[in-house]
Amino acid sequence: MSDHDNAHDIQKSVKRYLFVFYALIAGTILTVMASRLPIESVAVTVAIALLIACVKGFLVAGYFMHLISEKKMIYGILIATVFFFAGLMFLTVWSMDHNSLIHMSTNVP
Amino acid sequence: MSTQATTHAHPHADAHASDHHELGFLQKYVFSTDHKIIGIQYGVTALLFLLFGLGLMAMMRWSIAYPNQPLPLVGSLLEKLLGSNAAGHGIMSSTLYNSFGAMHGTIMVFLGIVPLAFAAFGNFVVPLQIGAPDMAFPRINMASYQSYVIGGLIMLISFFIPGGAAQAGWTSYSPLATSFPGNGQTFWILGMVFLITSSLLGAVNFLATIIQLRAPGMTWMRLPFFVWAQFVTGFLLLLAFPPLEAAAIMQLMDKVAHTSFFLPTGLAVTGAHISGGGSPLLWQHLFWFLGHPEVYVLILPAMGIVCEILACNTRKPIWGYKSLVYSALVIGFLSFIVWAHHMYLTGMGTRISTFFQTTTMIISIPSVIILTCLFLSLWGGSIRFNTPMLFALAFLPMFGIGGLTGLPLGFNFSDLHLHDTYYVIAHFHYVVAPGTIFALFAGVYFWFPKATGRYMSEFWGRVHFTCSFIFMNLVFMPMFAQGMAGMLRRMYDGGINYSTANTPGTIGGLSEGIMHLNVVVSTAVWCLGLSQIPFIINFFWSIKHGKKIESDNPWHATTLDWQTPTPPPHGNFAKTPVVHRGPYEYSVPGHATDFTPQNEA
Amino acid sequence: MNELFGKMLGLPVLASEHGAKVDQLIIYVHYLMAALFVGWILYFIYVLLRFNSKANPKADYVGIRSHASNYIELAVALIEGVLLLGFAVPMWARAVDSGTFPTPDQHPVTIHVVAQQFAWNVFYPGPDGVFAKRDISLVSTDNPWGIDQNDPNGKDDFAPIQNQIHCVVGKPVVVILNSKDVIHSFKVIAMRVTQDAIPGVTIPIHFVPTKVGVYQINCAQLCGVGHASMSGGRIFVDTQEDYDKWFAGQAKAASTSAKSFE
Amino acid sequence: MDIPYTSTPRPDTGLFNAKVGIWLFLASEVMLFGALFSSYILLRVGAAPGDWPHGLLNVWLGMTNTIVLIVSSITVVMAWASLKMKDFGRFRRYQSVTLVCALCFLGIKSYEYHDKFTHYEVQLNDGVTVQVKDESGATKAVQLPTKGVLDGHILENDADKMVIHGEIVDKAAQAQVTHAWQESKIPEMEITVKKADVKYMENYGPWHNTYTAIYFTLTGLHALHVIGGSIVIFFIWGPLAGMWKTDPERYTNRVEVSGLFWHFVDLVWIFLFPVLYLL
Ligand code: HEA
Ligand code: HEA
Ligand code: CUA
Ligand SMILES: [Cu+2]
Repeated sequence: MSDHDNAHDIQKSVKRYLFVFYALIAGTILTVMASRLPIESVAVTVAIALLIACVKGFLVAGYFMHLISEKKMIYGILIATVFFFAGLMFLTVWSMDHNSLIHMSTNVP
Repeated sequence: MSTQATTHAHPHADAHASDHHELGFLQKYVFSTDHKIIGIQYGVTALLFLLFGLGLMAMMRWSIAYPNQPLPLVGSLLEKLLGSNAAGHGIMSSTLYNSFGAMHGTIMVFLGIVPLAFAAFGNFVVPLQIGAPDMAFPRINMASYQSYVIGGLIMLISFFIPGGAAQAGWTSYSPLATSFPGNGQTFWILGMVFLITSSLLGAVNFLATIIQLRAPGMTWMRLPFFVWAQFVTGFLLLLAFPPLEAAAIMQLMDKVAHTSFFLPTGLAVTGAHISGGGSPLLWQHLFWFLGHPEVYVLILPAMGIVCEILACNTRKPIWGYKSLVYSALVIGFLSFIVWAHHMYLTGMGTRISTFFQTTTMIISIPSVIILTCLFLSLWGGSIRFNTPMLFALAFLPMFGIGGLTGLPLGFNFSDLHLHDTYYVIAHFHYVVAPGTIFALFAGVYFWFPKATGRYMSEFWGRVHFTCSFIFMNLVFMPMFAQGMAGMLRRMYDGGINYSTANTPGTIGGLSEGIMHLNVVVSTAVWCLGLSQIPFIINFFWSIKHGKKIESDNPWHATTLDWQTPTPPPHGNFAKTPVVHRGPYEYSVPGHATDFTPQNEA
Repeated sequence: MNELFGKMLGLPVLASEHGAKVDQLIIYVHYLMAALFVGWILYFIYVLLRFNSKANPKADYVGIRSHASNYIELAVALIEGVLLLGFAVPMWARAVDSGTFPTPDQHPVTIHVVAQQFAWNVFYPGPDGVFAKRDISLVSTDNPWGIDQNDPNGKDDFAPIQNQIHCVVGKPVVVILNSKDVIHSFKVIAMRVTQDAIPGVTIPIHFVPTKVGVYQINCAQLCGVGHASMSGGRIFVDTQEDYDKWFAGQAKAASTSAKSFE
Repeated sequence: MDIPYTSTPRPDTGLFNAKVGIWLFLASEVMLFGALFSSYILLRVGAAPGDWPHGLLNVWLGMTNTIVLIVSSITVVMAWASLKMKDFGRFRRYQSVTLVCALCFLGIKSYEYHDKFTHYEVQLNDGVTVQVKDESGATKAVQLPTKGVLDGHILENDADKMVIHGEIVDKAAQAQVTHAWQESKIPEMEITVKKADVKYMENYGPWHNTYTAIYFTLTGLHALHVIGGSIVIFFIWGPLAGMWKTDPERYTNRVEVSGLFWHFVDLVWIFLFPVLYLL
């Protein structure tokens, strides 16, 4: 990567990598702890777990994979991918939701 | 570096490549990493698979026209090869028909058209058209071809295993797909995994090549439309195939590890104890998430080829180049969110089906625009009717008919009547057979001189075109009538059980006329098969004996693929070409010739 | 004119209320298709004649100058929009939405149909109009349908009938559909009814037959070796009188067999 | 003509070829795991209450594996940074840690698989009593609740009886459990049953229910990626090392590209861990 070319820059990013590393370990412990909290709502439990996972994912993708300072072309590819992934997930889940199917208002035995 | 004036630098025009150092046969043809050789390997293999797919259909059509009667010529051979359960007394059983049907679909789509349209033409033409020395990753390119061959072999072997090949249609709907005792479906899935891998490797390679290896001056808006079509196709393959791969893995687990991904609770079909809890509809969603982008994979390269040939043979620029490009992009984008129009009758309520109907109608608009641009490009041209052009011209109304008949299928309420009838069969065959296959024939006739240094015979080309055109329409036009009357697909006996003759006193049977069309169509299919003989002979004969081309640019075309020596050597261009203008500068006022190559300074 | 065009398209006999709407949509879409087809084919032939290299040896760099095509494209888009929002969507909503099912005062004939390889099993609730409970966990070789033998509502249910549906002309039929093995599709061409029968999913559909007669039930989804011969299903659309007679006969048979159980 | 931009970036995109290639490949991988992830959601939403087990897997093992993968990820970037600073020796040391981590991950994963294949759910005939030996060593007869099953590992398996180390689970009560934290920690006991009393028994293989099905599929596919990734890293680390002398820039690019793949594999696990072990 052109912006990492000189040794000084690399030295600086190494510090950042180590910081990210500690954050990831902390995130892992945090997830496990959060899952022990007696939270009633399933939605909240899932949201917390996924939120932490997303933060960790962002750290890995952003810093270890240098996405933070990547080129436009790569962003383009990934945005398209995320869009189609979202389409696949939401449309499938929506289509298979009971309310989206043909059904009678009066319950049939 | 305009080379169209130089005469043939290489006297042995029939040799495929003119490397500077001699390579052994294996290295040159089997383990080649040269994009042109790989393109030709792909092309010949895919043509053979197309022929095989046609052969399967020729046999199936016998069963449709004359159910439960021994097949002539091949009946006893089938019995010997596949056993008397499948073809006792040379009669095609329902099981065998279902296997052949599933494999016809699979082979045509995944082993015939995609490898020919995307991989073969893409490999041969794209690097030449963008002025690149090769693909970005030559060795991955080779791996892609090898993976394709392995996938194809697995599919072929599956015919001979106990129980025969997969029988659940090319769509392989669960629970049916996993309910058969034999291993046909397992082979199908394994074969698909290799084919998917091949396509993914190919897609990565094409996209990287187009993004990275464009010659200096070859900006995005100077790319020939064919390259754009391949670019969009590459994205479709890259992002739509993995969900099918995921689904295939899950179906494989259902089949061999007795999981229940696609099997609901309380199913009374498989012998083994299953836990249940899965959903058959999940398979359909994942399949069609690939399935719909896939159909555009089948058509976009064809549109690209037609566009190149039209521009060259009308001797004028394509009308609305930008609209073409944007339409292709929009098609690519939208094709990921229309898939459930194949599932209208799975019990969809109004909201969901409205969403998918709307996207389906929206996606038909860019197709209309593309076809309009191509039609309007003819206006003011000086049209040359050579064989490639005849096929390319025929593509337009044929795709038009196929596309138009997609509309009544796209509305759920009319699909209600037409779903799973021969109307659907006719719809998509019009797009893929007289549509895509004609475009591919056009491409073969068009680029053959670049690959071999010789023309294919014009006379036999015309014979091939005329017969193919007539019989294609005789095959698929009657199917609209059959479908409208309610004749269903995937019936080995052509629907004889539903004919009025066999259902006396019942309303809604198929009339004698409709049943008789089966014989008409089948006869036309056999004639269509015979019409390919001139092509096959012409193809192989012309490699050695065809008329030699007069220059490296025999059609007087503008794109870079024609500005190389013939056949292009390893590395393609002696010197990196520099591009100065758009792709279709024909009949530029004031220019000495009626074409101005992209790299002319 | 619509009727004539429908005949030309080859639409088969029609025998249900909502079917007329299906045909109407098919006919309208085909008008659009026919217009585009004829228009473009005429243009195509004209262009090939006028601009072939003999007639026009020098091509024109610019080509067509008119922008009529933009309007044609816009018109196609608009017509598609009208067909979609004006016809397809409301028609579908009226045919399948939960609010559209017949109410009890319309005296619908309500039946369960369970598809299997390769037949249709038809369940009638008997005179009380209530089905016996069915549960997958009760399925066994003696009880292939998992009917709850202790449910009093089931005492008068008819024994499952294979391949025969009886209903009354002019009265709504509600078919509650599912499948016990693989996916089938319940299709009655003359009624313009098609619905996949999917294991694990229960889907209700409804229609009103308009003509007395015996109608063919098709299986429209590949369901295995016997798919082509899964053609035994019939719908008997009876007059009220005939239906009542048939119903009474079945009810009597059900009650005698119920007694013999006790 | 040679293929351009194999190691230097193309001016207008700013990228060298392999970088574009690997990101395209990762995009397709996102769709692959994305489809499986969507299937997970659908199966989970569609599961009948009680059919979706909570706390079936050992969280500590899962957490250890997460940390192992994170460590391997940091060593991969550090290895690449070392090359950038022209320190080949340090690169090699870091990558060997990566490879050890990969092996460690696979080892733990195989242990977990083995554990599930030997973990049984045993349904008994109605109203059966079993002999239970608790921690103090005392044995008593216990009658199973109506929807009770035995759940655990088989210690002894004789012709007429077997001993299971595990617990008695009340299925009816389990259907109420919607969170991992609600799973009560019953002490494991030694339970002796007569073979004749066993109605049906099945281990927790992929066939057991849709949860184990998706668990094995997702983690199996992920493990294949770990294996593939470590083979590539090993190849660059060992057999390809000579390239550092001949074409250091290209070598560094290869390390970067293989690293991108490795981080992606780590990223997938970051999502798999909570989804499969904790929720
Ligand atoms: C290359 C392949 C291809 C293409 C391009 C298309 C294009 C379209 N398809 Fe098709 N389709 C298939 C291949 C294809 N399809 C296959 C293989 C199946 C069946 C799979 C199976 O079940 O096995 C299928 C099935 C299928 C269905 C499901 C039917 C069913 O099972 O019930 C539907 C429903 O919406 C549909 C709709 C459409 C639409 C709206 C388009 C639109 O994109 C079309 C847009 C084009 C136009 C509108 C044409 C415009 C033309 C003009 C304006 C000029 C006309 C001029 C002249 C004729 C001279 N298709
Ligand atoms: C790209 C896809 C494609 C193509 C090109 C074709 C081509 C043809 N198809 Fe097929 N078809 C499908 C995809 C395709 N089909 C699919 C997906 C199904 C559904 C399967 C299912 O139900 O699951 C189907 C089903 C299907 C049916 C319905 C079967 C049923 O429902 O029971 C029928 C019936 O007639 C049929 C006929 C034909 C015919 C006559 C051709 C002809 O057009 C064939 C023409 C072929 C050629 C003209 C070959 C050209 C090649 C050469 C001449 C080789 C030359 C070789 C060298 C030079 C080396 N097809
Ligand atoms: Cu049942 Cu087809
Ligand atoms: Cu589609």
